[in-house]
Amino acid sequence: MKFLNYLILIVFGGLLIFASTGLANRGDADAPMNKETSPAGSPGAAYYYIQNAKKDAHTDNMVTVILADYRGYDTLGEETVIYTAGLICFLLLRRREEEEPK
Amino acid sequence: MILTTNSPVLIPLLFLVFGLLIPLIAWKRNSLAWPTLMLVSTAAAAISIYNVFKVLSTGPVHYHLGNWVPPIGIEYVLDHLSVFVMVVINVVAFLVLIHAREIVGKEMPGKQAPYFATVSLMMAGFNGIVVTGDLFNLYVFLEISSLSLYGLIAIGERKSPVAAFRYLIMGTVAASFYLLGVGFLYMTTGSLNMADVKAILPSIIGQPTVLIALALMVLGMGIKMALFPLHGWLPDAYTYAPSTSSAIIAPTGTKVASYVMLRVMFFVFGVSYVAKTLPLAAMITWMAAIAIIYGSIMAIAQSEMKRMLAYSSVAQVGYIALGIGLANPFGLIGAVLHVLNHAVMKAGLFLVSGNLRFKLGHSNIFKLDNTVRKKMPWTMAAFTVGALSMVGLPPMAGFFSKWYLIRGAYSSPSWTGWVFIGVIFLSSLLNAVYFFRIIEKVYMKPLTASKNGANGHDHNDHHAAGHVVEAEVPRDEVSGSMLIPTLVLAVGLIVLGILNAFIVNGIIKYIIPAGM
Amino acid sequence: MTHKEDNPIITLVSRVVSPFIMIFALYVIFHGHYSPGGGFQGGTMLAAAVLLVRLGAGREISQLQFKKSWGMPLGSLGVLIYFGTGFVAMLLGGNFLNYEFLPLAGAANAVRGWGILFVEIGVGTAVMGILVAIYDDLLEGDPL
Amino acid sequence: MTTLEFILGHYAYWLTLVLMMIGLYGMMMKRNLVKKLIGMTIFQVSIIIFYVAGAVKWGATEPILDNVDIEKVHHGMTQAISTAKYINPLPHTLMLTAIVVGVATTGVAFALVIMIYKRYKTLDEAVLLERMKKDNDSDN
Repeated sequence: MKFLNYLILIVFGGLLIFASTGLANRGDADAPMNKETSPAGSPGAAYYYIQNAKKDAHTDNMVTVILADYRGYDTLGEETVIYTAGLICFLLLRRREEEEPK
Repeated sequence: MILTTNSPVLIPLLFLVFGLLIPLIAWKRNSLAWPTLMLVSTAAAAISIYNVFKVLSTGPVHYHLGNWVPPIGIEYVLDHLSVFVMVVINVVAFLVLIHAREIVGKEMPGKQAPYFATVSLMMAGFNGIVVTGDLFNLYVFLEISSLSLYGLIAIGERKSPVAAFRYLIMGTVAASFYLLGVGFLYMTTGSLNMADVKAILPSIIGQPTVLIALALMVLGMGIKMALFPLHGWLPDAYTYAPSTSSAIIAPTGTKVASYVMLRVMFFVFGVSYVAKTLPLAAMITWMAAIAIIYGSIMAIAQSEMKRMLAYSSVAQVGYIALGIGLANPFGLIGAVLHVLNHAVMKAGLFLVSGNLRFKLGHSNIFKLDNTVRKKMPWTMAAFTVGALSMVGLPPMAGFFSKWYLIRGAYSSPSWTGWVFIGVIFLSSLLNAVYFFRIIEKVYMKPLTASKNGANGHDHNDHHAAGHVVEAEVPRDEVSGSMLIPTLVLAVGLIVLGILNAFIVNGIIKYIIPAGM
Repeated sequence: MTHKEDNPIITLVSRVVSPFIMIFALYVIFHGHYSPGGGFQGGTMLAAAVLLVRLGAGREISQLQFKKSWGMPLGSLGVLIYFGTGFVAMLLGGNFLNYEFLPLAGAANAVRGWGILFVEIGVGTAVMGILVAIYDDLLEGDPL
Repeated sequence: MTTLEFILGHYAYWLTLVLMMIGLYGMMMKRNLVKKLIGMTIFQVSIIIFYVAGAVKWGATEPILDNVDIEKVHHGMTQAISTAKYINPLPHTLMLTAIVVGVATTGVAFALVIMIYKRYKTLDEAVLLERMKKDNDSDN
């Protein structure tokens, strides 16, 4: 059984490394995700962000602009995730009000 | 005006903001939590039905959050598939929540406010997953719903934290696999938008990275929907969770995960890639076939009704995966129709088990006896309808999704189709075995014997006092707010069965992607 | 927690340092437009400042700084600030989170910049409140 | 592209994937629940590093506009900004979200671990299963 687990791990890791050989070289400024237009003709998101973040939102830090504006809905979801975690700790661990020792 | 133009985003936002507001509103008075959530849930069900008509009349609706066009920003897409799943989960959740008031008050006194807030956040997560058109946004909402699920499960019985912990580990692995798949896909295509990725993929189709990305995303969703070798978390989680949690998770959770699998396979990677370039679809069908048989056999071995229903869920998820894996129009119709039918069936049956637990204090199959049919006639009637539908008898809804699956298997080119047809027939027989043993216990014995009711001793017909006539067993049915949703779901099964042609022609037909 | 009086240095230092950490955290939040930083990073530092007093000075004393019951409401407030920013834009006719429609004077891109600032404040508030709340709840343990 | 270039361009990905397998090993093989959690965190962090490693561009800097480019924006010449000068900001943003998700998951996981420990007085999986089984027997 233990042997089987190791085998799964090694095969799985090998598959992932095999998959990563299809990626562009790291640090390549011409990698698919850094291109101005995709093969289908749509604008490349990262290229657009770098050129237009300041113009669109009057903010130098592109990460801030993407986080709060271009992909602001993700960040709202992220806040909800951490709020959910707090609420669940409250639900599971907080004692009820009447039992609270004063 | 604001409501109609923003209708795609309204449901997730409503659930999300009331997830925040319910703890504040009900800070001092816990009894306020349920009415508030009911209000939200009613609105969500109404808006989802409105969205169906909107999509049917005008075609798919695209909504750009923050007014950024898709590859730059996030978009919400209402198409036939997403509104269908949306209306299913919202209406079923609405019915289950009507049922929830008394049973949550009994099982978790003093904790209604955080509990219902968590339910609200879970629904926000599910609706966000269904309606989003962005791969990473889907991951964020997947995590909202998963975290809420862990909490909703862990608040149950003594063993529930262990089940929830196991689910947490597996669920996190699943979400991380999905995230890694998205990462591979982003690095090769440069886009996170589903439609955009689909347009870019044909130019880079041969790469190993894309292939592994698909495999990782399907694997992740396979864990979330509890497909056979990855189903380990499901039985414990459903069994030890509170009744309301299992009743609301079972119809929505696995369905949303199978929706994501369907979406990723056919609407991001495309039919031709999935069906022809890869043996993946064939692997999913075989796993599904094993899941159907395995789940049904394990369900027979259980004595606890909730655990039996959980294993039955493993089998039913297998039907959906079978339809997805067949990758032909009839299989897809069967899978989507089964999403609806299974949601209604499982919600009804879990509500029945909740009713039994509420009145009898247990839902152990071997402790049920024929007095139950006198005590809770309507609940047991609803159970019978649900059971008949699970088995797949013709007027009920369950028959028709199996019928489409059989047609899908029949139209698959190779001999394997016949194997799947055999699997579906065999599983129907097995379903009959594990449901009819309960029906037999409850209905098939004359009611002149057993006096001890819920205390057991269902086999001592002989030496019981003998003169317990029917009138002596008091009617002990649950109250209206618990009974009506159960009955509505049961009647719904018959109505959905009769209307199946209408549903298929009206909406499911439009789901089938081009090239299938 | 039994030896909390034993070490005045730790108590004192944690109480003295905490406000300075908070000031720096506010700088991180508000300067997120121009340098690395933003709501989440600053919120984490705010929470760290509170937790430092929790750990250094003991739970009773740290209640004077930040009460246990404030965490979750503050978290709700933070997410509601975020949600409200987007929702006001939606009520005034834009799509959800389209900050251009916020009722502020100025060019469209400047208004977007203000919208980002509100959102970052909301994020910082939420993260601070909830991280402290999670810590407090974890200390309390299982009620059963 | 020579083999050496290929290896230099990919070894960081391979290292993160090895890290991922270490995390998976922790989750699958370790019997202590907290060690499982540590494995889970390693797993999540490895994915974060994977994304961030992919965002790099040689010779580029952090994605904050410098003064020269701010001047260009003021004169309306956004097209003149060289994108090769800044690393890809999108993966960094996505991973900020993923980090928060990881923190939230860890918080919930520790809440569950505390509940399990209070109820069963153990964190060892084998002992835990044994005690749960005992529970089962006393139920029936």
